[in-house]
Amino acid sequence: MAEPAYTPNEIMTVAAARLMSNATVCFVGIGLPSAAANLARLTHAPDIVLIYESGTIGAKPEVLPLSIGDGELAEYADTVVSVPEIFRYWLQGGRVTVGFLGAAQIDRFANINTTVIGPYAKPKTRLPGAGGAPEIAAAAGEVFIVLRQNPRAFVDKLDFVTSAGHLTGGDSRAKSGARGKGPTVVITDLGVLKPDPVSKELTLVGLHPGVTAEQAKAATGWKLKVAERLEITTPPSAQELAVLRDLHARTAKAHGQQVGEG
Amino acid sequence: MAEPAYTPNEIMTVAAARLMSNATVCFVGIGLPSAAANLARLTHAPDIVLIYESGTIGAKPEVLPLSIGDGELAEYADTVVSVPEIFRYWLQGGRVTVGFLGAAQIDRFANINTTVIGPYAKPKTRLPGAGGAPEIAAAAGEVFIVLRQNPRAFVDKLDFVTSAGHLTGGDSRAKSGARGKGPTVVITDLGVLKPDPVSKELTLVGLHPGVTAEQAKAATGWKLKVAERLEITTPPSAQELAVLRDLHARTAKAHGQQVGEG
Amino acid sequence: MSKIVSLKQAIAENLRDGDTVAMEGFTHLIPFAAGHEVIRQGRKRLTLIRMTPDIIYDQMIGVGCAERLVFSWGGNPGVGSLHRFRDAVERDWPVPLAIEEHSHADMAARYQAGASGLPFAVLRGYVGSDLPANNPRIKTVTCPFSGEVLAATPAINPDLTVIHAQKADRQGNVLIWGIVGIQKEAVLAAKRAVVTVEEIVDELDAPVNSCILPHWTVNAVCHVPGGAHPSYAHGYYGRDNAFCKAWDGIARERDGFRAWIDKHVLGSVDFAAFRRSIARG
Amino acid sequence: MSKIVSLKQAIAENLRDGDTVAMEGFTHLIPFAAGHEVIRQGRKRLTLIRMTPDIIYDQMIGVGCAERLVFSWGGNPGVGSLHRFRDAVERDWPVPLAIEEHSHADMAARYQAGASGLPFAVLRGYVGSDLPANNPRIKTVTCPFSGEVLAATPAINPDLTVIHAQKADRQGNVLIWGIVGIQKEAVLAAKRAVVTVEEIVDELDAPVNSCILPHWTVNAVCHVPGGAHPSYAHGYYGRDNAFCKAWDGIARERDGFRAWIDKHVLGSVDFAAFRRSIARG
Repeated sequence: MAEPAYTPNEIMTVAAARLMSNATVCFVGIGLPSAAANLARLTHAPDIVLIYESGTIGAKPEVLPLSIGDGELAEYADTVVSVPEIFRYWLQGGRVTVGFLGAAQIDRFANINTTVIGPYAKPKTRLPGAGGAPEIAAAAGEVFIVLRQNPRAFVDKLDFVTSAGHLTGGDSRAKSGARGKGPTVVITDLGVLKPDPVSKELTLVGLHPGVTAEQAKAATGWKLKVAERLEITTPPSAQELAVLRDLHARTAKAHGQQVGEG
Repeated sequence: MAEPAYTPNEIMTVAAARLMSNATVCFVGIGLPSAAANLARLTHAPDIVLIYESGTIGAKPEVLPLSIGDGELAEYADTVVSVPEIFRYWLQGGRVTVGFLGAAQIDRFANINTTVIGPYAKPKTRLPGAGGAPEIAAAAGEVFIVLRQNPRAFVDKLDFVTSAGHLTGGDSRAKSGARGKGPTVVITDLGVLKPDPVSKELTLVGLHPGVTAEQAKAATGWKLKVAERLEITTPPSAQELAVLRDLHARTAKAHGQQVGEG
Repeated sequence: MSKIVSLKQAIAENLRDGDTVAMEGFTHLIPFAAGHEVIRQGRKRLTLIRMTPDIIYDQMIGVGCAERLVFSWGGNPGVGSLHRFRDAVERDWPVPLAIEEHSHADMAARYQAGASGLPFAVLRGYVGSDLPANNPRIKTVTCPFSGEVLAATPAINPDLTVIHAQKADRQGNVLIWGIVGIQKEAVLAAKRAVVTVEEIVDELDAPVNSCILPHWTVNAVCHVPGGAHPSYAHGYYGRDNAFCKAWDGIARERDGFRAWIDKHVLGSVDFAAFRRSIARG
Repeated sequence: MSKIVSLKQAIAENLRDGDTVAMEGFTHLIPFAAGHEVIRQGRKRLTLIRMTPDIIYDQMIGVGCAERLVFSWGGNPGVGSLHRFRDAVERDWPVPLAIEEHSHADMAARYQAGASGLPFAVLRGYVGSDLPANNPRIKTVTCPFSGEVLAATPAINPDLTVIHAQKADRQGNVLIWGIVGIQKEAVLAAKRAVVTVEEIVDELDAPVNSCILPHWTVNAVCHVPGGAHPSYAHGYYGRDNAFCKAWDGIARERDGFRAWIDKHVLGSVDFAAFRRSIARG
């Protein structure tokens, strides 16, 4: 059977989904993380527990939510709790095994900026802000990050650290009081990065089929370290692609109309 | 019409009930306070809001609860919240206008002991303990206390201060950080005591019909101050007595059997 | 002395220039109708509080109601930036907007502290983040038992909280279900509270452990069907995603925004008239 | 690998001598069956935690399971004293019982802190009370904003929490309703959790904002109909007030108590057998 064709976004989503297991309790960010987490749920990890910061625990949306508080999330959830409870008992309480985040900017230690481009007091671009990310990054058992790789996103120095990755590297995170392991993997449209075990600097460890290490380096705003052996991502299976495209098609159809009705 | 006969307990309960209004939000202790608060609800204050520490808000029990967490309380409540919520949002949050307490022992400044008789480390009698009382006494807009008057209960010196009344009198409570006014009235089976506006020492201000100030003094373990004019409690009306006796009869009947079934 | 009054009266009686106001809703049940009424009544110098300021705050900021925004995530969910918010922050238009920025976990804890009668909230927060260095209202506190240092932030106690809910009964008891967000805490933390509802019923028929706000915790209840549009009301109507997407274009330029506000919000006597106005286009 | 196991297995696998255990229930849904299983398995040196220790803790204390009790109100509700508890505190029988005493508001806050991953709780508590002077685990903390001094107490994180609930589904998701007390917090604060339930169903049919404990928060679910007797289970059965009153007589003297435990608890293989045993008298 011929390999199915797929887009960079699709392989990024599929690769991220594969990180999830049936035992994962995932605190899901909106957008790419939500697509990947739901793809996992609809393929190999039907028992994954998806938590959204709007208070939905065990969410099983039929279509991808446009926002973190879509009615779709509440409708089929195991339970819906208040926003303070979701952050206190479930995230800070240490019940989340994976925090799944996107980012506007990321640095070599996987610190994240979602606050401002330019100086804080007089920003060039005002981004949405922290949301749940600083505490997800600190409290989840580990953090997966998914974002497209390009020099505007992968920067040498963040304008603002919204959420901690490995801070200044080495043991700086361990000493910081953050409880979780922090970012253990970054999935992009080009490949896979993981923090070096000692320095904690993000290192290219994998590439999607057809992508070169040079392309990944060129898409990175710092001098990207590359592992000696690079794993090549197994291409999306026909089933993975079919489920993902179905999900996106259902979502587009639903969001063309009103969503959230109970 | 001849005055109906009544017991000391009955006039105590009726006198306490009359302190409640339709605008009262009452945090209700079990026993005598609960009987008085429900009598108020069943007579002149149908809109009174009764809160029990088990988390029932707007409880409307058909029979008196035997415990603070009877199913009867949940069955007809406006809503039932968790125990931490009832103490945090509703009591500490300042939503309670009247805290209605009983006591094992009380002193001249209306401080309450429900912890031990004798030394704390080796008590002569171990009482049930604090329960909700210390924070009810501190946070409610004002506190009403109802208990039978005798020298074992009205003592010169408490073995243990569980819950603050007016502490050492004068402005000591105002300086303590307690937010509510503290005890504003103590209703007993003999009469009514109120704190002196300045010294805060409990002063006999009223007697139930047929009771003398000498009797009240003899029932008090300190030299009881007596107001110049003593108000005589209006005897229970036929309606008050009928409703109270009905309530007690229904309660006895229900508690002879199982209660709480939903 | 019914609590059930018109939205116009509720806002007029409960909100003054310079007040601190929280109009909460976590994607679900956002009090759009009430926000429009604030715009119509021309309130100024407000401090707006909300975890997730979105289109309605963009509108209030764009007309110059606000001098300060306290928040943790600002955007048009699933669509993009809030152009009026960014214009105010980046270019002081129409008036400068000071911002006080927290995280969601912090804002939620602050409302809880406010509802709990506590002066501050404690959380494991902001580890490694630049936010505390840019916000003097994020401090630390040391655990007297373990010695751990934790984040501490002040309670939120708005002058007024406004929320939208599904149902109230004739006494003014309010029932919310689905994604209940931070609404209960925001109401209980506030000095005054106004609730708009989809319907007013004889009996709430609420499950025993529902999210209920008893009538004595709110100052006014207003019957405003559809009052959360373009957000949604679980059990009543879905979100109007088309409007949310269209907002991006409406709000992008100052002139277009003003014209839209003048025509549809200020040109309408109430939210029902506004809904008819935007339906006409 | 079902979570649904026998109570005997659940206690054997999750409770060891010397553990800290919370068996919670606020008058409603008290885990009596589980308490009996602890007695049958002969656990010793336990630290028992509960806001409202009542008959089941009186039994566990009376047989010598406990060396320490952490609590805020101890009594037989509506009846009177706990004689075995008093005998242990006042006369060290059968073993000395150390006590650590708080208020309800404090205990609730401590469980919340435990469930929230915080090392301590803050409350406006104990103003003017002698309790802090007699409990080194009640300290103070100063608000870094207002300067107010508030009570601070350490989080509760039991080794094991045991509760009784109405329903679980076959996956082990648990639903509680009515007076939900402190049970959710006690479970979420614990290292391990065991839940006994009235029934196991295919579908919980829970309202959207119910009190649910997902299966991945509990270690074992045990089907024990009537397992809260003589307390009650809202929607299933009422409290057995006759038993609660009779307990006062059973527990008053040491010999009578021991004979009752030997005959009915130790002489029964499980709670169903115990229920038959006391029915026979």
